Amino acid sequence: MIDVKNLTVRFGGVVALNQLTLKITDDVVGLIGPNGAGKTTLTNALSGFVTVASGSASVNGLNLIDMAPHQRSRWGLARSFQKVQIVSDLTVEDHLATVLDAKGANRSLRDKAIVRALDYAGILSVRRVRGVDLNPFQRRLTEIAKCLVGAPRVILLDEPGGGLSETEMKELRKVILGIHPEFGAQILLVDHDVELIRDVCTSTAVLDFGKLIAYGPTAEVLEDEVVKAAYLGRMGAAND
Amino acid sequence: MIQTLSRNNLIILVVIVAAIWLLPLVLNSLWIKVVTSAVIFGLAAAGISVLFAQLGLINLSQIALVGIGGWVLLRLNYATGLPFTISLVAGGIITAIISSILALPALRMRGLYLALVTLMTAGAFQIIFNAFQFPNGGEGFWGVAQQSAGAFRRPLIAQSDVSYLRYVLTVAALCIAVAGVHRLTTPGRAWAMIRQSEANAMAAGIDVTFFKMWAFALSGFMAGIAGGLLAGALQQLDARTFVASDSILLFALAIVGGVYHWLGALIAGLLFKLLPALFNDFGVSADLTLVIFGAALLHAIMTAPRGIAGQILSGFAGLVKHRETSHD
Amino acid sequence: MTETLKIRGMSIQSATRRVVDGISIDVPAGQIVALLGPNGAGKSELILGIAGAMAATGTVSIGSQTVSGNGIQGIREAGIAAVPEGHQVLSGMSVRDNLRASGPMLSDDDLAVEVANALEIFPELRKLIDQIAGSMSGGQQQMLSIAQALISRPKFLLIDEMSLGLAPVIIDRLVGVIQGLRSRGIGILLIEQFTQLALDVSDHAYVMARGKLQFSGSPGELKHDPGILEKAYLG
Amino acid sequence: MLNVYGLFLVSGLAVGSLYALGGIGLVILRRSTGVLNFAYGAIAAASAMICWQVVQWGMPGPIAWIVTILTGISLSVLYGRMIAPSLAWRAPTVKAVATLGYTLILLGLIGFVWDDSPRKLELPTDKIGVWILGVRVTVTRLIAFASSIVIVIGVILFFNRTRIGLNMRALADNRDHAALLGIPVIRVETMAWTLSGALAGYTGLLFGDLVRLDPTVITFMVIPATAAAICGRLESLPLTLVGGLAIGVIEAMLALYKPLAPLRSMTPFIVAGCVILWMQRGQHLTFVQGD
Amino acid sequence: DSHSEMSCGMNTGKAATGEPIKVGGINGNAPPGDFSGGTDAAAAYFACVNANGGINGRPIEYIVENDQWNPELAGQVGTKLVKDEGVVALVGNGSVVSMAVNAKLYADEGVMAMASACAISECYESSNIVSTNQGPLPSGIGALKFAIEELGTEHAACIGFNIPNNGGWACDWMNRYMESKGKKGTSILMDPTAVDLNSVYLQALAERVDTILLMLPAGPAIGLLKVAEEQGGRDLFKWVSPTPIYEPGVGEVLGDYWSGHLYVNIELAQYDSDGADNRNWAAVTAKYGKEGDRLDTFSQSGFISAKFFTDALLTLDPDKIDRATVTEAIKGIVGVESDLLCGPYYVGDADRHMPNHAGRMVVYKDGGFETVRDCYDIDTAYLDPIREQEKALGLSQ
Ligand SMILES: Nc1ncnc2c1ncn2[C@@H]1O[C@H](COP(=O)(O)OP(=O)(O)OP(=O)(O)O)[C@@H](O)[C@H]1O
Ligand SMILES: Nc1ncnc2c1ncn2[C@@H]1O[C@H](COP(=O)(O)OP(=O)(O)OP(=O)(O)O)[C@@H](O)[C@H]1O
Ligand SMILES: [Mg+2]
Ligand SMILES: [Mg+2]
Repeated sequence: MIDVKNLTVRFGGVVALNQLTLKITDDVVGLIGPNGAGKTTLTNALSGFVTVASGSASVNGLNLIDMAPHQRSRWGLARSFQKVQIVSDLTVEDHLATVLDAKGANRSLRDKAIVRALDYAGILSVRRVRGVDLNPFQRRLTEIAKCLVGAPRVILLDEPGGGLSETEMKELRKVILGIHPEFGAQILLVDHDVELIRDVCTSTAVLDFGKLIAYGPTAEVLEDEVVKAAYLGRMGAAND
Repeated sequence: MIQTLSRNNLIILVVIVAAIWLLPLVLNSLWIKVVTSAVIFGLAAAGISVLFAQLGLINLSQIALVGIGGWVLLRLNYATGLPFTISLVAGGIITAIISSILALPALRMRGLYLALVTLMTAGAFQIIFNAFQFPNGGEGFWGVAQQSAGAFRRPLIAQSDVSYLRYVLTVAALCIAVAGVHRLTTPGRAWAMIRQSEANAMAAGIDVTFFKMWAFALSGFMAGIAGGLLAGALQQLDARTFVASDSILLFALAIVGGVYHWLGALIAGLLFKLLPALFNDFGVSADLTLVIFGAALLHAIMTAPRGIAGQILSGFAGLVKHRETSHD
Repeated sequence: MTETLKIRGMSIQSATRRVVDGISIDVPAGQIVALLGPNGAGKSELILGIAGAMAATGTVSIGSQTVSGNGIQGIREAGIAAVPEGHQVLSGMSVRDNLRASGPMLSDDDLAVEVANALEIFPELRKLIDQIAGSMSGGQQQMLSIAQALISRPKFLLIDEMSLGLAPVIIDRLVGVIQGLRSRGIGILLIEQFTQLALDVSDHAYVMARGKLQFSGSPGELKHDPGILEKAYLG
Repeated sequence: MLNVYGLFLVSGLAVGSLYALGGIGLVILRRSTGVLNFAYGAIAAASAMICWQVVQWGMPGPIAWIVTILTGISLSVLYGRMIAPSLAWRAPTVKAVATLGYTLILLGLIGFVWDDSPRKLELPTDKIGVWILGVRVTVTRLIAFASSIVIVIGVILFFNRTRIGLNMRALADNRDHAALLGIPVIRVETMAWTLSGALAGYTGLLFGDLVRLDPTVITFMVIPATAAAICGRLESLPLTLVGGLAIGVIEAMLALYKPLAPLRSMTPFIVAGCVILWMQRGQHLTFVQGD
Repeated sequence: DSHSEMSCGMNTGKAATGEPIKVGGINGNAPPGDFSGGTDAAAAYFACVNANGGINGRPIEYIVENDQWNPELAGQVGTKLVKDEGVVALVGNGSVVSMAVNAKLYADEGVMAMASACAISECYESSNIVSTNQGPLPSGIGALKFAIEELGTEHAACIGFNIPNNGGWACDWMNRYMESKGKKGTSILMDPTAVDLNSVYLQALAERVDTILLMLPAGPAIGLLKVAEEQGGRDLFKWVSPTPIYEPGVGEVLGDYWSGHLYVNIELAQYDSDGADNRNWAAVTAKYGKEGDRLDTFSQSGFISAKFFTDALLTLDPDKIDRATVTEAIKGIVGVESDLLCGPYYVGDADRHMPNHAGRMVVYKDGGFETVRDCYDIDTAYLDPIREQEKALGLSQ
């Protein structure tokens, strides 16, 4: 359970998150909102990449705000980035190994964990391929697989669907849908692809100007007039 | 691919071991001294490579760290009766600690800024060395007296220049091997991740501060050992050996040699010390050496990012492959 | 303006392979042309190649005038503007400077008019006018990147991944904008992640895979028979 | 006693304006092309030596000064046109390191052409002096001081008010993207290197006159000048100016405090170190490469 | 006619063709100073000797190395000459660093160095090195002696390089000398790589001294004078200097401002003095020197070292010239004289050597130098052991 209370983040004069209070209990939760609403800022605040001005955030009862980013990760908070982060000269399996290194995972179980995550993400065949030689979709999946090793408790995904074609999107959907049953982690998913959100998230939160403007079961939220006006526009309606 | 590479490594290792025994036999006194220096600075260059190749960090203060290692060794030599090798390791460790402390302000920095911080460090140490000089057996903390240097102890097994060269080759090979092991294990992976993006590394649970300091410590350790070895080779040190511009030069040569393989560091050391000595011996002006270094650096940066070592190794790999296919 | 942007036999070689392999396409003035294809098809490379930002063989011409070979700047001056993939902006400069730097070929007065127009299209940017572009959110950067291309009064606009990172309501607005450009006689080459959207607005569609052109035809054809697309993707 | 402080203040400002001048040259090129040019000092040194040579050949002063500036421009543009473009896509650090190569080449060539005999460069303004707070200050020093301020103001106006300045900043920020926006890369870059080269020539002339006509010294003045540039975060010209002046004054004042006097020349590095520490306070982490 | 005045070794006029005798020389020529005058002149003299019958028919093969002020390089070239080339002696050495680095090597290998441009303590406090020049210590003290007696100096600042056993050593003894005279001395040691001489000048101002002693190589010394000129500092201090600034070209660089205000202690006779040895030096370097050779005090010094060396070799059986015999012959030099020197030159078998400690004082005037005091000796405790030796060798009363 992710519990955010009165969270405020400022960048100079910009208030990116404004006294945000949000309790996330479902297994797969969507986070949407107009550009600049503060979605990335919220994931950054949870994972420790921005300085929080005030408020608190806890996951499964553990107060996160005072922990260093790497400690949060070791505890089990995994995340992906809006802009894919793949190291050119590390192989796919090395990417996963770093996570296990940091968690001090048992050596004998390491290979098994890596194979399991790669197999699940469907990229086992490229396990020894270096970062440079991966195509964009494989990079995406590597990043997701990286979130899956080492027994994650919470996974934050920031626009994993950005730039993917529709067929790839289908595959990604399957991958995300299976994460909770397979790995048991809670997922917070940020994306602008409303179809993806609709298909995988049981509930969805909507941010605008750093404030929560709607939160509830996904279907209801996507019908909300305020959300339609601020975020979905005609297109969201047309897709109904 | 991996097999050819490791086979190359093996072949080169054999060459090096042979060098340890053969070189001192074929060189005359001058070249023994020169090669000793070259290997020592090659070791220092290997420290630069660790930071640059693994973390993408530019260290323009390596020569200053070499000076610190040398200072500690001289100080211990005059103040205690410790055997050379123990003083040497102590110098390495103290330099490693100082290096990682110096890294502290640099931890939130990368790229150009870090390069500049280290350049400022080099500038500051140049002045400190000049103001306080190197210990020569005097009293007090700085251990400097207006007198000729006191008695210096080399390792018992390496009293002569010839056996000292063997000692240096062995120590350098050991240190470089330690760095090589780092590259292939946990720290190597962590460094690669940090190099790409610190945020990403933290998100993977990597303690960025710790691993950066570790890299600085390792690089500093190699510099410190190099400094101790240099003190042992010359039996005294002079502030003019540790000027900031030489730190810049050594960095440049490390790039020219190639930072992705230890062979590159060795080449850097040879370029730094052997080439000028050769030119000096042929009566070529030292100024032209600089021109050649500069042109080599530009050439390496523009066309051979893996340096001379990279070119040699790929040529070598090509050769091995060629032979394999023609034998089949 | 009835000229057509013609790309003939364009190829781009990467270190290891041909990422764009002999592509010939037309973008007529006053039309939106969709370019579809799976990941890694070479679409982005093709756009950079047309814009002169990447070494490519083949010719680019507008009407009867060949513009390839004039260098990136010559191509831009001929009226071809590109929005590259992935939120490209001048990340260390303010939004205002980003906008002002986007019309080097315009006079001061024209530039002021175009900057005002761009802010009309993206009023979101007006509030952010003094913010450093690199610190904006992904979607905000994408708006800026598109605004930059619009400012230079292009005759042909190449947009890579138009909707990348943008909220649906903005995409809506953009669709209106490019339709407006079309009606003013501007030719648009559109790469778009949402196939449906691309096919809805375009007058012609190309499909690319593994560097080669796999299909050229009306968008309606693709809409009615998604099998064409799938087949093209699989090769 | 006040008199003594005044003396050191004036003298410190005079030296500080030289650090500032060097730092300003570095910052200008960096802001207009994105290159931190370590060869700036070597270009200045070569220009100063050429100036000496031309005077030696019996040419009148003004011709020598023009040749000096032209030397600075040619050496700078030579690098800017021949070498810099092929490194345009590399990381800023790689670009900076490459200029070290150029530094070595220039330094070597200078040493090859001119041996190390004592030399002196003189300007007519050296002979005219005014007394300020008990120090005789030559007009040359006043020129150095005033020109550093004028250059800062002029360049700020140039960068912020003119389209060319805007184009230069855009290029320095992201060359690829700027090119895509239609900015005439070659033309603008050449102008930036020309501007910087002219400044290097000018700085070399002043350094040769005011500090020492020694190529090595002028070449490596780039190190303390970098300290001034750091004070301006390699970005801000006014802060670079202030930094340079502050370093000069502190360094001069330390001469009055005996225990630290021998370590006086560490001032640039200590000040730069402190500025860096202060700048990064509260800063969290660094993101992706090239940011 | 210069030829008639020229005299080299055996003066036979026939080239020597026998087996060459290897002799080494190390100079330091790089920033911050060029100390190659000594080896240049020695090379010219040896060339002249070889053209005049050599050493009883055997030519001298003179091998010169430049240590570039680099201690490592100094060690390397020292080893090369002494071990690899097997030179019988070193002559004309002018280097600040190589003496410190190689003193032990020379002693261990039993080879003598007859230096000509020394500047550090090791050069004067080693068994196997003897230098013809005085170095900063006697020359600086000589300058101060003059300053106290003629210029009324009460408090002098010694500005020197902080190079091991160079600036600190000389300035220390300078201070002791001032104290012994009831005056005050202050050392201002600067980093040899320091860019800005202005702050050094300021330090002297802050110390409120009345006299500045420029214990520096010519280049930096001139730089400092320029700073002083700029700030109108000529009349705030008395300006004295040891030898290095005494250079032929210095007038062009210093200009009129300093005329009559800069006093220099010179260790050897003036360039244009008309003693036989000095004229011989001028003739030999003109004929056998190379273009670009430095013709400074150190050149005179190198010349006279080479001459003394040659004369010592000529006493040996040409078939028995090896390192041991040469070392013995050099140590056997006692009481030879020259118009270039104020006193007798000697080597002897001792732990330290400083045969030359009496100098002359000149003043910079109208672009040249004028003698203001001829040969005078100095009194400093540093010379106590030296005077003992001289007494033992019967050279002084
Ligand atoms: N470092 C920063 N400095 C200044 N402003 C910032 C910074 N980072 C973010 N902002 C501002 O904070 C607001 C929230 O940004 P955030 O990245 O969280 O948006 P987002 O919801 O993720 O948007 P998008 O959907 O476009 O990615 C935006 O207005 C952005 O411009
Ligand atoms: N810097 C690079 N180095 C090596 N290969 C690259 C590089 N950039 C792109 N590629 C490869 O070139 C091919 C074409 O890429 P391109 O980006 O044009 O594809 P695309 O059709 O635009 O795909 P996407 O939908 O991901 O944008 C891909 O296989 C890609 O992996
Ligand atoms: Mg975002
Ligand atoms: Mg693409």
